[in-house]
Amino acid sequence: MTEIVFYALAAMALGGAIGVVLKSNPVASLLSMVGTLASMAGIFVLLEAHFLAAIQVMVYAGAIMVLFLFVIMLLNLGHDYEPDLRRGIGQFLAFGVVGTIAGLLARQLRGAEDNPVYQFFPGPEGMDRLLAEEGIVGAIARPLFTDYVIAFELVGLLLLVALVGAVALAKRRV
Amino acid sequence: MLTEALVLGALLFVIGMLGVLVRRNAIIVFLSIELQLNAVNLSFVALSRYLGIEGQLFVFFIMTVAAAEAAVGLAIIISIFRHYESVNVENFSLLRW
Amino acid sequence: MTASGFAAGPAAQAVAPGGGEAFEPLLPGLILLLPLLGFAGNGILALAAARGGAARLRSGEAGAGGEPERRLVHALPTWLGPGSVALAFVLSALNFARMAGVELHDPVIRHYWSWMATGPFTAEVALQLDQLSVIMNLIITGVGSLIHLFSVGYMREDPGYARYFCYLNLFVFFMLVLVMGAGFPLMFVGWEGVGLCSYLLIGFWFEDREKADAGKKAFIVNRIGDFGFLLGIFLLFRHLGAVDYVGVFAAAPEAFSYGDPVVTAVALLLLLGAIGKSAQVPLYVWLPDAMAGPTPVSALIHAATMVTAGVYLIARAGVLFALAPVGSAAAATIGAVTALFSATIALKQYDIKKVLAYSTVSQLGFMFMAVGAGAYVAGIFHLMTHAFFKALLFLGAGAVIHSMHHALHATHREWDAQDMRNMGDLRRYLPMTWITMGTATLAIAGIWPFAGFFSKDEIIWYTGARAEGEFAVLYAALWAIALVAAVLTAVYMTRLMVLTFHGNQRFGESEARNLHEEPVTMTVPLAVLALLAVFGGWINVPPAVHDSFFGGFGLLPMSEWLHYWLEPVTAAADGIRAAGAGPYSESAPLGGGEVLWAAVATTAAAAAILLTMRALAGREVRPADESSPPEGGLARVLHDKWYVDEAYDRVIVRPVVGASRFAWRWIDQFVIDGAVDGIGALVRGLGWAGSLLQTGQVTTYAVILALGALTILGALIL
Amino acid sequence: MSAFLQAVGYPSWALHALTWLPLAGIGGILLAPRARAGHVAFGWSAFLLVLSLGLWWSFDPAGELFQLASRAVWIEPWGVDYALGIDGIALFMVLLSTLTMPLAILASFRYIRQREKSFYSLMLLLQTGIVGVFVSMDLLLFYVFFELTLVPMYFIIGIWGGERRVYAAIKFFLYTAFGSLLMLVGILYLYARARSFLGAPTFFLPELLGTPLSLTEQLLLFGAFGTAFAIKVPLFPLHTWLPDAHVEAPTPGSVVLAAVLLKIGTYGFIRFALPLFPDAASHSWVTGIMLTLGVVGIVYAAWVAAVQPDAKKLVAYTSVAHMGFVIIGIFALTATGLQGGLMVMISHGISTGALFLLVGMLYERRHTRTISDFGGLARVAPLLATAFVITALTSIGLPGTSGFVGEFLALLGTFERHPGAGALATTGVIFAAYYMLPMVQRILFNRLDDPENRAMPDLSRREAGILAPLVLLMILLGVYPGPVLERMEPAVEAVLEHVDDGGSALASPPADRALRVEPAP
Repeated sequence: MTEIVFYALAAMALGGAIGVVLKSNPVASLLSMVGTLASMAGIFVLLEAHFLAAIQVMVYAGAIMVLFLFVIMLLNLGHDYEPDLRRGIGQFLAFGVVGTIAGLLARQLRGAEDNPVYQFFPGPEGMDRLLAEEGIVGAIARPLFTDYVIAFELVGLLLLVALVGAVALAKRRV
Repeated sequence: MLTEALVLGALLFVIGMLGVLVRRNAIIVFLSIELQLNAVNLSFVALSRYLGIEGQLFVFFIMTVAAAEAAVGLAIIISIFRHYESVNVENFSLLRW
Repeated sequence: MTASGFAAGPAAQAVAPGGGEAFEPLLPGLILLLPLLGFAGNGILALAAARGGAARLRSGEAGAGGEPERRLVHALPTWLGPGSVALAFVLSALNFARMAGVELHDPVIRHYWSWMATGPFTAEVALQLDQLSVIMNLIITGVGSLIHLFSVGYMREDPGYARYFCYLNLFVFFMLVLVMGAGFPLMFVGWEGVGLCSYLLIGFWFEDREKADAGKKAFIVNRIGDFGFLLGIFLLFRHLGAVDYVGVFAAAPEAFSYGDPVVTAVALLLLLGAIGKSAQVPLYVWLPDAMAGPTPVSALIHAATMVTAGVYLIARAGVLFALAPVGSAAAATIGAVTALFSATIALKQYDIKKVLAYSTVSQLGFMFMAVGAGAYVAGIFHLMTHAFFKALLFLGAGAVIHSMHHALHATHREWDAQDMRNMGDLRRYLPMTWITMGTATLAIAGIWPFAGFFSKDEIIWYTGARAEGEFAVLYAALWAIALVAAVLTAVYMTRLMVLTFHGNQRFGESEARNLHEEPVTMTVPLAVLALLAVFGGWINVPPAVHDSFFGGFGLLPMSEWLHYWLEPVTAAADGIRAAGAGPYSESAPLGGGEVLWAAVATTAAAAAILLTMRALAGREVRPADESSPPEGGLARVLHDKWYVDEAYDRVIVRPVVGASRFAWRWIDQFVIDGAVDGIGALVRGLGWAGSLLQTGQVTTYAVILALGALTILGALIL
Repeated sequence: MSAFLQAVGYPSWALHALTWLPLAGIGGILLAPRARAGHVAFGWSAFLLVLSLGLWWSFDPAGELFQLASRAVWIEPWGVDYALGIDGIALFMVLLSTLTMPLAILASFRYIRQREKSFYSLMLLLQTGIVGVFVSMDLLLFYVFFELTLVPMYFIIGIWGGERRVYAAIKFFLYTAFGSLLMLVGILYLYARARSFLGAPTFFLPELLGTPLSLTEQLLLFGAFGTAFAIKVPLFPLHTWLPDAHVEAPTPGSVVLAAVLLKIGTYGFIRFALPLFPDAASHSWVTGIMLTLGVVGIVYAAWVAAVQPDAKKLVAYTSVAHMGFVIIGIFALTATGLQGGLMVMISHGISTGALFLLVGMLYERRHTRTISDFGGLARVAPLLATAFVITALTSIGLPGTSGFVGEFLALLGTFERHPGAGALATTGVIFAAYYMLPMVQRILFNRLDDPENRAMPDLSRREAGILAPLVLLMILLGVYPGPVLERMEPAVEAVLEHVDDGGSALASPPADRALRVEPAP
């Protein structure tokens, strides 16, 4: 059952991703992207990462994509239907490189579960136990606010800086 | 399911990379980068099943950075658009000296 | 020279054998110090005067002006310059008297301080007092004082009066260092020092480009000789480990066998130095040009003292030259060639100083012949007599030039005051000069009983006496050359006298009215030198000559004094020479004894004088601007000095300058800098090639990034 | 005197003070008003000169090889020490630097008319670098100071220089940096070898001396060090940065460059390249190459100098010739030659420094350095002419001046072991006259026909004050060089002893008997 759901979601994600790349209308691309993100949220659920799945939907598919949409509309690019795919040798090169990388990755990833390195880590059982003990949110929140609190604060600062930066950059010169 | 998830992540990543390489619309290029980030997120989450909760934490951080990046990047695109009336990356060649 | 520096080393206490009283030098350092003080004093005055002159020049006052200052700047040097040298002469004379009073075999050495001491090498600042250096001292300070005195009159009007005495005193100082220094390095100090003074004094009127050029030429040509001198010192040190006279002369006979190639090399190198300083073929070219300096300078430096330093060097290093028969023969050959060669040039010169200059070169050639033949005493003897009569000739010429210059200046005639074609019949106006110069002419021509007769005769005799054993043919040929050169001497000197003082008067009456005999400061030195030119030769007369007609059959107060006096210095060299080359022969190459050949030489010279007077007597000479150089043939070649200067210019000067330009333009700027800049250009080119990848298109960068990722992945995975 | 110095503890702080106090002067310059910056800099450097004179008395010619030494840990894990000390060689290099600096600063009052504060600050920074180079006993410390001298000089040429200053500055920088990077590689290699040999990391020179190295290693390392130093010297054919740098640099820059910076190269040979790689240094190839280059440099540079139209460039080329004498003196590997080389270094510092000052003074008066623009100056500027002639004569090595002592000993020492090279080098004596006298004649003598030259003022009091000590030193060192030679001798002997028994030095690590240092107090 899980497998079927996973493959369905994976197919949706891949389809969305291909749409992102191939749709000539930016809005269509963007909507494909939303689809991909949503499918991935589903896969996150399958991978027992419920919190991230929720965040994925809310922050990514919700906030960030809406931001993109706003920009596309702001710049009035929605009617730009002319295909802007790169042609010629660049495209050929791009497909070649990308294909090769994909092939290499796929070859490398065969039988990842059997890697003996996992015996040193908690593993799915350990993770299940952790989630049971701490709760879905708690499992993430505890290390976030203890071990990684400085990184957390810095990321907050980064967001603030990005906010200010975005305003400064996008503001019309008065 | 780890292998499948990782393969999916890899595929999404290369598709994103393809987008970066073949699209001219700066916003789509940007979107493709977001796709690549998500592909990496997927790998992290998949591996965190085996390697511990830190993988998910990392995804959390990546998301925040992605959000910040999206904000700043889109702002840049807006100001470039104001200057060039275009978001076609082939028109931007200021990096050439 | 600090008080502690005066502490005499152990070698200083030379005790005469047999418990006789020791020679105690009297303040030898002061002999040097006096001219040095004169130099310093005059130098300060000269700078003050020059600054005053410069200030006037800047403010545009072309005139002399500033009389009071001028007088002060004049009065002090007048006393300071000649005074310091005269005092040095007095001290030298006192030392001479002291030395004459005792029997002294080993040189007395006064150590002052260690000059250079590194590792095995030491060069001391030490003065050596022996018979040779004392007699040289007397000549230098004696003739020097007279010439200083003469200069007071000669240079009185010159704005650079104090500067002149400053240089002249410095010259005397360095000349004394040259002869009194106790080792080759110190001699080299004096050697180059006098070269410097010569340079400064030749170019004394430095605003005249030709004069400045002449000074430069003298310095550079001298430096070629100095190069040899330096290498000689190096070679000595390399093989003997010593460079002071005592050490070298003690070690040389042990270290070197007779004719050893090393000692031959040393002798030849030192000879090169001597050739440069004493203006011998092929480095004589600077001396005629050096006549650009004030005439008293020519008298002191370029006739009496500095140019004889080469002879002094060979006499001083007699031990080394005696050990190296090839070196000696080379010295004699060069001397003979020079003597004849420059005598021929002197035959056709019209500049009175040029004639004297070539004559000096020729006489120096005689001295080289003497020391080359191993007759060191004869060389020094001729050095001394030559100092007397040649200084006299130059000073006389100076008086003539000075008078002519004033006369021509007064009448505003643009004539050369030194060209003999513009003179004639001057004896009516300058009788004192005429008489004294005539004396000197007889002396240099070798007419009995003047000084030159004895000294030149001795040289010819000893050269001929070497015509047995080693290099017999060579010495015989040199002997013949010497005889010819001696006759030529008489010819060109007579020509000079006739053109200058006799014959038709070429200048006009208005000049004649402005011609007068020189002041007493100039005539007194002439008179004193004339006396010396007459009797100076009587101090070294070989017994055979002494007892013949030429010595008044033993009645005249003549002696072989100089020979005995210098014997302690030359004994070692004489011994080596005698042991290696055998004793002097008893007869000349064509047979006959010393007296016979003395008679032949003086008769030939007298005949040459008479014939030359006869030949020139009836000839009408035109002034310089109305005459042209000889049409061609030998006369033209002699007039143009065998084209040696031109040849040197073609063969040496221009190639060196051309090579320098080539080195700069091509090697330095093109090859080396080209390579350096080329590397720079190469790097820049590579950068340009790299910049082609930089399209400015983000996508391109992304592709490159992807390729990079692919490479790394591939490397990791495969 | 030495008792007094002892009482104030001079030996323990002198070298540190001389190295670092120049930096304190920078503070003073920055605080002073712009117009006074030069005076502050001069006062400070003059004070440092007075301070450095104490070295003369506190250095005991008969004492230890390295004196006033101290050693402290700087970077512990890498074994880098802050180790200072001077021997008889470094002593004079330090004194030469501290003497040159105030004179150079004094000579810049009229020349430097913009950004004075930066200029004088850079000069003092340069002084720190130079003194540091000469007193360092730690290889890495030396390297740091070596590079430190580069930066201020680069800016001095590049900012206050003539028309082609940028080209000259970059050329100077790249040439030197190329060499010093090679040297850095050499240092690190040597360090690695010493570390594995001693079992502890160290850059301390006396400890590195015993490192066993194969002949090939020594030759390669000598090549690395030697290239760096040869560029600095500069040795033919690596000399072409020098004329450009000199011509473009402002007068004080040229003076410091000629008087001191070039000495770093030859000092480096003596201090590091020779003792560290004795077998390479005494290898017949190396001595052959170095002697050849030295001799070629002497003759070649003299020839090139003779045809220069620009007085400053002429003087620059004479530097190459003079440094050729130093090189042959060093690589003759005789005590006489080495001491002669050192004397040439000192004498060249004084005389060439003075020549650059004089050319600078001429430039300030006429705004040209072309020789043919001058003529007859001896009449309007007798003091200048006198100083010029004495300096020129020192430069061509007239006996009685310091130039002669150096050249004579260097040539003698060379001739002792290599007569051929010595004889060829001696021709430099002739060619020196060939380049110097025409210049003297064309500037000072000949007719004074240019009205601008006619109006030229003689030396001012300041200028006379700059030149007087130099001229006095030229004569003094020429007549009585004994005290200098005597202080150098032990150091020179130690270097040579070390080179001579390069083989046995391998067997007696790490403390070498020749180059031994008191432990840090």
